[in-house]
Amino acid sequence: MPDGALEYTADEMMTISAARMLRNGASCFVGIGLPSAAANLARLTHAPDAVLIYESGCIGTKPNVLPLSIGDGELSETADTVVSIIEIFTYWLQGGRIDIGFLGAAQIDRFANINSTVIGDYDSPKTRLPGAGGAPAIAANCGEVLVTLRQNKRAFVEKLDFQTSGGHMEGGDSRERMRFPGKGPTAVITDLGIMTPDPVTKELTLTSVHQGVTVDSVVAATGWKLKVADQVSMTPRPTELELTTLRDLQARTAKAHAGQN
Amino acid sequence: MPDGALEYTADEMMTISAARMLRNGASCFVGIGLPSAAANLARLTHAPDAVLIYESGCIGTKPNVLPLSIGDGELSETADTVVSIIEIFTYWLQGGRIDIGFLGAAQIDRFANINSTVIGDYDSPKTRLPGAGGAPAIAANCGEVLVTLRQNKRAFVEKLDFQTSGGHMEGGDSRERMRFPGKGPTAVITDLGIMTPDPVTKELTLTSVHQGVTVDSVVAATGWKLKVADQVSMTPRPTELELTTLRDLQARTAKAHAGQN
Amino acid sequence: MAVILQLREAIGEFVRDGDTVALEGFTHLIPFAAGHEIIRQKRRGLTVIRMTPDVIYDQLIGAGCVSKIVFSWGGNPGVGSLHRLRDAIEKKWPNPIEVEEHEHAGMAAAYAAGASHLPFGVLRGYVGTDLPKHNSNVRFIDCPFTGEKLAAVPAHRPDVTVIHAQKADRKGNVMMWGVVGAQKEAVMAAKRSIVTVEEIVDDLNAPPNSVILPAWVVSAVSEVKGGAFPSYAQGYYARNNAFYKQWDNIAKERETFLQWIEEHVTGTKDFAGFKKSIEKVVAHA
Amino acid sequence: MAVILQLREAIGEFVRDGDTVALEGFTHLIPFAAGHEIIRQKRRGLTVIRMTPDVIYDQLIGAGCVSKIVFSWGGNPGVGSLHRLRDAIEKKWPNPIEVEEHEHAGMAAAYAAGASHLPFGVLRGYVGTDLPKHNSNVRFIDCPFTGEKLAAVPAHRPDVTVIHAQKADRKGNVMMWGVVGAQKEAVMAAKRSIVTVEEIVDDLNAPPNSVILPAWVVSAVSEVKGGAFPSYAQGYYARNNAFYKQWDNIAKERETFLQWIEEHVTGTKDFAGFKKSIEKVVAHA
Repeated sequence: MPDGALEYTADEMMTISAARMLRNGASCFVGIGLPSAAANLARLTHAPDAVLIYESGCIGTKPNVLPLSIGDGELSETADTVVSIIEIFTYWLQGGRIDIGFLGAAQIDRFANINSTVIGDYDSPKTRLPGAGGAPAIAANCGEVLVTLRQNKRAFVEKLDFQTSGGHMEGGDSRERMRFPGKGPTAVITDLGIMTPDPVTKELTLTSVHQGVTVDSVVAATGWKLKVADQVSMTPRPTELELTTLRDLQARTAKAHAGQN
Repeated sequence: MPDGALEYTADEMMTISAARMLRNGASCFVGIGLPSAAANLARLTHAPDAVLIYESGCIGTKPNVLPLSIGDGELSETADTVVSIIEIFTYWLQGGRIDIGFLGAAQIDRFANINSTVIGDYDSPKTRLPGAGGAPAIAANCGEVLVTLRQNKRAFVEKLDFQTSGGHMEGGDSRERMRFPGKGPTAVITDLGIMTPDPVTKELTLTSVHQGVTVDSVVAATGWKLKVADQVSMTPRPTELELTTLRDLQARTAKAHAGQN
Repeated sequence: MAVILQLREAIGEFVRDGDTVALEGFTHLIPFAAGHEIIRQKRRGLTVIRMTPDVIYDQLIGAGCVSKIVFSWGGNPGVGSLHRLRDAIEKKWPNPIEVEEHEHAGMAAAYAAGASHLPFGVLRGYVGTDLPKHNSNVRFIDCPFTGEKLAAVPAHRPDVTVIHAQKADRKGNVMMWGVVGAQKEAVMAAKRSIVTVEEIVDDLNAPPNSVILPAWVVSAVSEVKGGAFPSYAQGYYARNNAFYKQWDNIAKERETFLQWIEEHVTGTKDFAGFKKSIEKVVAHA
Repeated sequence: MAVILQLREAIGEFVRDGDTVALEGFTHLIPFAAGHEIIRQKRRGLTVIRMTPDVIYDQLIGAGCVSKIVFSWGGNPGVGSLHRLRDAIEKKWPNPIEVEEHEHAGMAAAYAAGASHLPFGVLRGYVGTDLPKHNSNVRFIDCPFTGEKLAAVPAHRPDVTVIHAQKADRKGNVMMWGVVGAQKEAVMAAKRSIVTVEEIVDDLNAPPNSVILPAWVVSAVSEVKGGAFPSYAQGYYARNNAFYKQWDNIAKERETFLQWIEEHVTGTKDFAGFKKSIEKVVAHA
C-alpha cells in the first residue's frame, strides 16, 4: 500500500463500495445488517437526499445509529412518517414507489437468485434460517436490487438449497418473461469485489476487485466457474470521509446499544 | 287529543319512533338526513352508549348539532377516531363490525328493497337522484337495517324504477339464499306508522300506526296492497323528553348552520 | 419529486386534455381552487373520477370540461341535486357525458387497488343492486379457497390526482388530518399528482403516524389559502353552507350558471380573484 | 365491549387450548407479558400466527404450547436464530410442530383480508420463490379484467389476537403509536382480542387520525406496566438489547431453557414477578 494510504478492513471496503451504489435522491428499501450500514453511510456521505425505507413502515428515516432490529425506535422517531405493515407492502413496495431494494443473503447463485430460508433440505434442514421476510417482494417490486454479502464458497453456490427471492432466474430473458415489476439485481457487492449481470445472459460477471484482491482469489471464493469481465477495474480505495463517517457511525452504534445493556 | 298532551308534527313522530328502534350500546352506521336526526336523538335520550359511525370515516362521533353533509367538521372533531374511506368500508362495514344500518330512501317496495338512484328509466331518467353511495354495502353488511322515510304512493311503490340496495329481495328466503352477511331490514318507520317484515314471507306488514292515524290512511298512502297485522298497535306519543331533546337539537342545528351563512 | 409551483403553472403542466382526473375530497378539503383553474385553462374531454362528485364537478361538467364521469354518489350535500350533472345526463348539455356508476365500497376498493399496483380490487359488494346491469366494469370472481363469489372492479389509475391538504413543508412533504377520505389512495394510484395547501411551513410538526404524503410521491404543491372554499379545512375554516344552498339556484338554469362561471371563474385571474368577486354575493366567503 | 381485567383473568377467559392465536408486534410493542401468562396457564395445541416470531414465540414453542406456526420471518432480531423454533422443526422437541411459511407481503394481505371479512387476499407475490412448493395455502388467480396471474392467500381469522399498546382509557379504548405493524388488522381479523397496555388513563388525548381500537372491538384490556419488555414501547422504554443477546445462550440448550422458564416464568406468579426475578440477571430490566 502507498505511503500515507489509509488502512481499512475488507468489510469496510464492502460496505463503502455498496454505499457508493446508492444514488442521491433515490428511494431505497433497506434490509437489516450490511445493507442498513451501507444505505446509511450513503445518506451520510454522497446521498443526503436518499429516502430510506424499512419494512417496519418507517419512511424517510434518518437514524443517528444503526438499528439492531428492523423496527427500532431510532427508525420510527427519525422518520418522515410511519405507516402500518399492510400499507408499506401494498401502497409503497408493491405500489412500485421504490427505486432500489438493498438485500443481504445467506446463499446466492450465478443469476443472483438468493436463499435466506434454509441450508439443506427444507423438511429436514441442516440449518434453519429466519426465512423470507420482505425479500421476495423487495426483489420482485423494486426498480432495481443491490445485494451485499461476504464472498466464499458456502455463500456463492452452484445451486441454491432453496430459492427465497428471484434474481435473474435462469438467466437471459427468463425474469422478463415472468413479468416482475422490477428489473432485478444490478450489482452484487462483496468483501472481495463487485459483480454485475451480463447484459444478455444476466450471469454475474466480476467487473471490479477491491485493492489488494486478485481476480483468482475471487474466482476461488466462488462455488461456480465465475465469469470475469475482459477489463476488471480496481475499486477505488475508501476516501477519508467515507472511512471516518463509517467508523463514527459504527462507534455511535456500539455506544448506543451498549447504553441499553 | 287529550288535555295537556303535547302537540307535535308527523315528522317529529317519525324521527322519535325511528330513534326508539336504536338500542343502547349498538354500533350504528348512519345515513345523512332523517336517519342522522333519529340516531342522534337516540344517543341524546335512551341510547347514550350507541356508537354512531358515518361513512366519511368518523367512528363514535357525538355531534352537538346535526351535520348537513356526511363529512362535516362537527363529526370528525367529536369522533373517537377518524379513519380513511377505504378503511371504513373494509375493516368496519364489510368487516362485519356494525350492528345496525340506518337508511333513508326515495322509493321502497313491499320487501324493503330500496331505490336512491333514479326515477324513470336509468338511461333516460325522469329524475336523476344522487345514487348508491354506501347504501348497498350498508344494506348487505350491517347486522340489521332500519329504514325511515315519509310514506306516500310516490315513495311506496309496487315496483322500484331501480334497485339500489337489497332488502328482502323477492321475499321468503331469497335474501338468505344470496348469503348476505346481514339479515336485512327489520323495520320501516314513516310519518304514519311502523312496518316490519313478516317472519316467513318477509313482506312489510303494518304493525303500528301513530296517534291520530288510521290504518286505512296508511294503506291509502301505499302503492301496493299493504299487508296489515291482525293486531295493529298505536305508537306511544312522544314523551316530553323526546320532544324537547329533538327540538333543542334542531334549534341548535339551525342556529349553527345559520351562523355559517 | 414535488416542485412548489403557482397553481396556474401546476395545472398547466400536469393536467392535459383527455386525461383521467381524480379531484378527490369527501366533503372536507375539496380542491375547488384547482377545479376552477382547470375551467380557466379550458381543459376538454376529461374523464373525471370521484366518489362524491359535488359542486366543483357540477361546475366542471357545466363548463364543458368533462366527457365521462366515474362516481358512486353525486349530489349537493345537504341541499339536493347537481343540476349541471343532471342536465348533462338527461339533456346532453353542454355535451353528452358517459356515466360509470359504482357503490362507495367499489370505488374505495378501486382506489386501494390502484395505489397497490393491483389490476383489480375485490369486495363483498354489488349484491342486491341493479348497478352491475349498467356497469360492465363490475365482474364477479370465485374465491380459490372457499369458492365464494365476490365482486371485482378494475383499479383506478388516474393520469393525475388533485387534492387539497392543510399543510406542506418547503420540501413539498404534505400533511392532512380530519376526514381524509380516499385522498392518499387517489394520489398513490395516480401517475401524477397536484396538492394545493392552506399554507407552506418550515416544519410540519407531525404527530407520530400522521397522514403524510412525502414530497417524492407528489408532482406539484401549490399554496392556495382558502383553496377548499366553499368546503372546509379542519383547523382553518368552516364549511360555507350558504354557498352550497345558493348554488342550487345558480345551477338550476343554464343562463345563470354560464353568467356565474363567466363572472366569478373565467372572469377572474386566480382563486384570490374568485374569492374577492364572490364576497359581494356570499357572506363569510 | 372491552372489560378491564387482570392479565391472568384475560388469558384464562379468552385463550383456549387448540386456539389459533396471533400475538402480533413488529419488534415494537411485543406482548411478552401475555405470552408468559399463556405459558403459566399451560395452554396446549395452539396454532400461532405471526409475521416475525421472535423470542416470545421461541419461549411458547419450547414450553410446549404450540403445535403449528404460521409465519414469514423467524429469528432473534440483530442476534441470530431462534434455537427453540429450530429444535422443534429440526428435532421435534418438545413436540413436532407444523410449519406454514409465507413472505411478509402474503401475511400482510392475509391479515387485511381477515379484517375485511374477505375469504382471501390478493397480491403480486410468491413469484421467483420456492415458498409455494411447500405451502398449499398459496394459490394463483387470474384478473377478470386483464388476465394477469396474481397470488392469493386465505384470510387470517385468529380465534384470539393478543397485542400490547401504549395506552387505554377507562372505557377500554386503546391507542398506539410508532411502529404499529399489523396489530390493528390482527385485532380486527380476530373473533376475540386481548390488549395489554402500559397505562390506563382518564383521557387518551389522541391527535386526529390516531391509531385507535375502540373498546367495542376489543374483548379485554389489561394494564401491564413494561409488558412489552424486552422489546420496547415508544414513549415509555427502550429495547433491552442485552436480553436479546443473552437469550441466544439461554435458548441454545434445552436444559438451560427449561431452567430459565422454570425460574423466571412458571416460577413467578405474574409479569411483575418475572421482572423482579430477571433484574438479577439482566441490567436495566
